[in-house]
Amino acid sequence: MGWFTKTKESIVPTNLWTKCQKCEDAIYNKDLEKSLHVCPKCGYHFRLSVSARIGMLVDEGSWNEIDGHLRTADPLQFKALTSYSERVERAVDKSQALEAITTGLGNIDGRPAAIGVFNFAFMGGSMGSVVGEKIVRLVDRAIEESRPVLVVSCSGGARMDEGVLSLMQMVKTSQAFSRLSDVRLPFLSVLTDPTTGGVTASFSMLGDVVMAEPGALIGFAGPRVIEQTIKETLPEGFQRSEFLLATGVIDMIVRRSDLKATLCRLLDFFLPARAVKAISSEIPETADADAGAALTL
Amino acid sequence: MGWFTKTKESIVPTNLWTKCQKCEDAIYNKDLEKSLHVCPKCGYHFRLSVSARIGMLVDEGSWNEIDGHLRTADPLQFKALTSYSERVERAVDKSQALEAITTGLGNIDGRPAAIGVFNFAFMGGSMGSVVGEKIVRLVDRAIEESRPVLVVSCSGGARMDEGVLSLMQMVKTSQAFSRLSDVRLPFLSVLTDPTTGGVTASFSMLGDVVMAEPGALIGFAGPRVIEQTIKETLPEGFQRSEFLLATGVIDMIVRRSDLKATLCRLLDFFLPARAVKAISSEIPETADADAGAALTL
Amino acid sequence: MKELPFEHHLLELEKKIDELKSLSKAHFIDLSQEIQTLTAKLEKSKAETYSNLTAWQTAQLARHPRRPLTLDYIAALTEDFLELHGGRQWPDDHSIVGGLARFQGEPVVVVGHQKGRDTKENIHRNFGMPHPEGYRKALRLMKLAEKFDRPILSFIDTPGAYPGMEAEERGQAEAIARNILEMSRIRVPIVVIVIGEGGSGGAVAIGAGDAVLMLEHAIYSVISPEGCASILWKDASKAEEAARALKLTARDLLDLQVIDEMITEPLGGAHRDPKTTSGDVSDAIGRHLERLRAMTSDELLRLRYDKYRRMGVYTEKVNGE
Amino acid sequence: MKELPFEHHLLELEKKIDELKSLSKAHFIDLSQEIQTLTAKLEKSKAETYSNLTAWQTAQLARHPRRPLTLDYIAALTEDFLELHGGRQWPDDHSIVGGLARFQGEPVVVVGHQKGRDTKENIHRNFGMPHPEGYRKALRLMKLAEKFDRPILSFIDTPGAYPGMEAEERGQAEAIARNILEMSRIRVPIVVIVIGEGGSGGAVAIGAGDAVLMLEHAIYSVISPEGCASILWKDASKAEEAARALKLTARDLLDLQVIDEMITEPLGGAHRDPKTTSGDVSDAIGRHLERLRAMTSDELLRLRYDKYRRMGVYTEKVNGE
Ligand SMILES: [Zn+2]
Ligand SMILES: [Zn+2]
Repeated sequence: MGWFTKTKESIVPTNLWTKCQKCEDAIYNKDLEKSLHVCPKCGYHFRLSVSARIGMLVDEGSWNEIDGHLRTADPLQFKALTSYSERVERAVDKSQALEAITTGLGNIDGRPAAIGVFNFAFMGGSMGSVVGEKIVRLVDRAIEESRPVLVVSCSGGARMDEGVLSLMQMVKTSQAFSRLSDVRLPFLSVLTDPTTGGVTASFSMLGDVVMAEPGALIGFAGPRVIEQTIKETLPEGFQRSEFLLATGVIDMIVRRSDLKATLCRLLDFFLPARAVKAISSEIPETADADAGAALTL
Repeated sequence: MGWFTKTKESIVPTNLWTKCQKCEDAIYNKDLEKSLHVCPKCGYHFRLSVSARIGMLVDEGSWNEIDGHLRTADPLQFKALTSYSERVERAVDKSQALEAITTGLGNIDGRPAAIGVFNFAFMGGSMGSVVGEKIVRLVDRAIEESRPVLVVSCSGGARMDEGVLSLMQMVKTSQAFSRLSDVRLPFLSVLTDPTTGGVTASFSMLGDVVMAEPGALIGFAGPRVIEQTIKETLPEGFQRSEFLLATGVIDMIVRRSDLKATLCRLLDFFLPARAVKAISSEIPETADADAGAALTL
Repeated sequence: MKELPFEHHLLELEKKIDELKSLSKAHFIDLSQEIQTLTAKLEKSKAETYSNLTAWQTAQLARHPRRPLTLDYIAALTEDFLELHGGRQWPDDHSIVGGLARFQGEPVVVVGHQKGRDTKENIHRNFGMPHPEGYRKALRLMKLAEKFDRPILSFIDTPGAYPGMEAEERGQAEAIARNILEMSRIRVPIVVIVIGEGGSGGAVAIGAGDAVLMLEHAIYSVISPEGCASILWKDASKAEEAARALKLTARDLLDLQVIDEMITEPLGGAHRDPKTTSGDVSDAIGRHLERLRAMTSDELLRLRYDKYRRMGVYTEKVNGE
Repeated sequence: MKELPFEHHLLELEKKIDELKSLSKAHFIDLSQEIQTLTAKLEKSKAETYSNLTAWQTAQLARHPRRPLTLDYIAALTEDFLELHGGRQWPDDHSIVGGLARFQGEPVVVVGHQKGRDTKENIHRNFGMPHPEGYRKALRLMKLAEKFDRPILSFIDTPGAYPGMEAEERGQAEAIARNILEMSRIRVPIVVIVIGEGGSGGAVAIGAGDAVLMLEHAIYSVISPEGCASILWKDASKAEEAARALKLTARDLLDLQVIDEMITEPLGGAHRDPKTTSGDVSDAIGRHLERLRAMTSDELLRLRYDKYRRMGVYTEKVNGE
C-alpha cells in the first residue's frame, strides 16, 4: 500500500485515486507518483515517505543506511495516557521504521553525500536521543569522509517523552554542525512540511543554504500556540515557506521537481576542486524566488 | 569669550547668563561651567568645546596632542558659493582649530588612553581626509603603545567638499579599528549631539561599547532628509539617544557628570592585568538605562 | 507574601505562633512553652514539606513571584555592573539583560533572562520571554566576553521563547539555533545557573555552557507541564502529572547528567533567604570558574563538546530488525 | 527609449536617417548619398557628445532607465546563478540581491544593489535603496564566500541608503559600519564594479573591495548632486554645478586613485550595447580576479588595507600654526 493512500485526508475510497488536500482534485495515484507526489493541478506538495525521498534524490544502488539499529531506551520511563514505550512500538508498527530519522551515505547524481531524512510518520518526526545521536554520527562520518551533509527535515520538534534530554539534542546536533563548519564542509538543509520546534531552532536553520519546499509550515512555535498567545487567528500563509522567504529567514524555495538539480548545483558550488560542468539547462531560473514578495506582512 | 556665549541661541544680552535651549531657564555662566555645561534645571547637555571635553576627561598635565599640524589640501579644488579653501580658513578663524578633530594621548584618572575629540565648531565636525588620517594615526599609535581608544564624536558626517575622498574615510577609519580589534584593545565610542552621516555609519558605531550623552541626535540620515523622503514630520524624540537605546543600537546613555567614572569602569573591565579597585561608589546604577523604554516606536 | 497551596499549613502555623507571641506580649502571659512546641512543629513540618516537594510543587516554587530574579543575583553577586543594551538589532529586548561586571573581583560578562515582579514590570520584560533580538544581544555580549577573555555567567529564568507573530517573523528559530552554535565556539568559560524556570528553547539559547548549575527548586524542561499536559493528556489540568513525568527538577536533571551541580536552597526556598541563596550561588560559581579558568581554551571547547555529545540515552541492537 | 536632454539632436538625426531610409525604400529613390552623409554626421556628433559629457550628463546616463542593472550583468556574466534570500534578518531586502554563480567557469558569490525597470519593480526594489537588512544579507553572503574560499563580485548601483524611519530604527548606520569593517577582514578577493550610481554610504557598504572597477558613465559620490546643491548652494537646481564640483565621474575617480580601472562603454552608453558592455566588464573582472587569486589571503588583506589607508589628500606643516 502506497504511503499517501494511508493519510486520513485521502477520502476517496479506492486506492487508485488520491484527493489533493489543497485543490481537492482527484489525482490518479500513478500520476502522483510520477510527479514526485506533487499535485499536477495546483502544485501542492504531498508529504513524502523516507523511501520515496531517498529514491528521488539518491542514485540507485548508492544508498547505504548507517546507524539504523539505534533505538530509544526510554530514559525517563515516561508515561502519559500511554507509556512512551508503547507509543514507540506503535510508531514502529505504523511507520515500519525504528526511529524518526533515517541516515546514510549515498550519491546525488554522482556526488557523494551524507544524508539524513526525517520520518514524520514516526512520532511526528520528533527529535529524541536517537535522532540526535544519528545526526551527530552522520556528521562525524561526513567529516571522516569529507562528504557534504544534506538533511531533509520534517518534524514537530523535540520529543517530549524524553524530556530535557530531547532539549539537549538541540545542543548536541548544533555543535556537530559547528564542527562540520570548522572543516568547511557544506551543510544543505531542506525544510519540508512541517518543520517546527526544536528541529527548526537548532541544526536545521544552520545550513549554509537553507531551502524549503513550497507551502511548507516552518516555525519555532506552532500556529496553535501562537494563536492561543495572541488570541487571534493567524493570517493565511503565516509561517509558510513563502513567508519565510519574504522575512529573510530562508534562502530559497525549491519545487520538488527542481530539488535534485538544485542540490547538485549547490554541491558543485561548495565542493572544492571538482571539475564539473554547469547543469543550468536542467532547471528553470530561481523559480518562486520572489513568490514571497507578494505576501503582505 | 566662552564657547556657549557664542551660540546664536544664547539670546540673553549679557555674557553672564546663558539661556537653556530646552527649558529656557537663564543659567549663570559660572554655574554652567561647574555643571560641565549641563542645565542644572532640566539636564539639557550643551555642546562642549574640545578643550572643555578634554579638560573634563583627561588628567591635568597628561594631555599630548598628536598630528595637530595636518591640514586639508583641497584635493577637488572644490567650489560651491564659496570655495572650500575659503570655508576652511573661515572655520579655522571661527573655531581656533585647524581641523574637525583633535587627537592625542592622555590619562583618564590614571589610565593611559588614545583619545580623539570631534570639533563641531569646525565645519560641523565633518570628516574629510585630515580627520580620517588623524583617526588612523591615533589608532596606529594606540596599537604601538597598547592603549585603548576613546573617540568622542560630534559630526554632521562626511565632508562634501572632499567628495568621494571623504566617503573613503569611512573605509579607512573603520579598517583601522578592525586592526585595533584584532589586537584586542578596546574602543570606547561616545556619541554626542549631533552625530550623523558618514561618522555614525563608520567607526563611531564600531565601539566595543557605544554610549551616548542624553538627548543627542544620532543617526545616519539627517531628520530633514527623512522628513523630505517620507513627507511627514518625525515624532518627538526620533533619532535621540533614548530612541537609540530602545532600538538596541547603542549600549548605554551616560550623563556627562557620570562619563569619566563610566569610562574608568569600562577601561578597568577591558584592560588586562590591571589590579584596580571597584569605583562603584562614584556613580549611580546605570542611570537612564531604561529611559528609552517609555518611547513609543 | 503570595501563598502556594502546599505552603498553607505552614503559613497557618506561622500565623498561630505570631498570635501567641502578641498575646504573650500584650497580656504578660508566659506562653513560651506553647510557642516553643509550635515552633518545633513548624520546623519539622517545613523540613518535611520542602524536602518532599512534588515536581509540580517545585514548578510553583520556581515561578514564585518573590523568587530572586536575574538582576537580584547580579546585584548580590557582582560589583560594578554596567548594563549594555546594544544588541545592534532592533529593538532592545528587555526580557534579556546583560552587561559587564566583577564577580569575586574579576571581570565577567553576565547575561540572563529577566522577569518582572509585578504586572507593569512583567509587561516591560515580556514575562521573561525573549524575542530573537534578546538572543542576539546575549550573543553579542558573549562575543565581547570572548574578545576580552572574560568568563560568562548566564542566568536562566524564562517560561520559554515568546510564541508571538513578530518573534516568528524575525527569525526566532534561527536566532536560537545561531546562539547554540556560536556558544559551542566561544573560547571562554561559560557558567550557566538555572535560577527559576528553564523553559525549553528559550532557555537553551543562552544555556549551552561548560558548567550548568541549578537551584534546588528550579525547573528545566523541554516543555512546560501545562503545555505537555494539553498535548499528551489533551487536558491542561493534568499539569501535575506532566510535571512528574517530565523529570524537570534539579534532582532529576542531576540523575540524567544534564546539570553539573544542584545548589541547595534555604528551607522554604530561595525567596525566604535570598542572602544565603546568593552566597551559595556565588560559592558554586566561584568553584566552577576556578576549575574552568585553569583550562586552555582548546581543552575547554573539547570538554564542552564532549559534555553535550554524551547527552542522550539509547540502545544499539547489533542486529537491527 | 527615454530621451535625455543632451541626446536630443542625436535622436533627431537618427529619426531623419530612418525617414530617408523608409522614403528610399517606399519610392525606390536612391538616397544613399544623403543617408551616408547624415550617418557620418551622426557618428561624428555622437562621438563629440559622448566623449565630452559633463558630469551632470554622466549622472543622467548613470541613472538612465534602460541602463543594464545588476541582475542583467549577473545574467550576462555568470552561469548557474542561484539567488539566496536569507539574510537571516527580517525582512528580506529586495534592493540588494545576491547568490551563488559561476563566473568564467569558476564559482563566485555575487552581491549587488538592484533597481527596478518600471514603477512596480522600483517599488519592489525600493529604487535600489537598501535598509539595514540588505547590507546584512550581503555580509552573510560574503562570509559564505569566505568560508568556501570563493571570490566575491559586488555590483554597485544605488542612489544611497534609504533615508526612512524604519531604516534608522533598525540601525542603518551600524549595518553600514559593520559591513565596512567586516569587508576589511574577508579573506577572499572582492571585486567591486560600479555599474550605475555609487551613492554614498549605501554604496560603500558593499564597495570596500580589493579592486574597484567603474563603468565610464557611472558615478560615485559622497552625496547626490541634488543633495549637495541644496545644502551648499541652498538650491537644488544647481545640481549641474554640484555634479561638476563633486568630481564624481569615473575619470575623476581614476585621477583621485579611488578606483582601479575605468571600463569604457560603447558609444552612447552601456544601454545602447549591453552585450559589448558586459563582455568588457567580464574581461576586466577576469583580469583583476586572476591577479587577486594569485595572492595569499594575508597578502590580499594587507594590500586591501594599504589601498584604503592611502586614500585622502592632506598636507603636513611641520610647524603648525
Ligand atoms: Zn491540488
Ligand atoms: Zn534647561
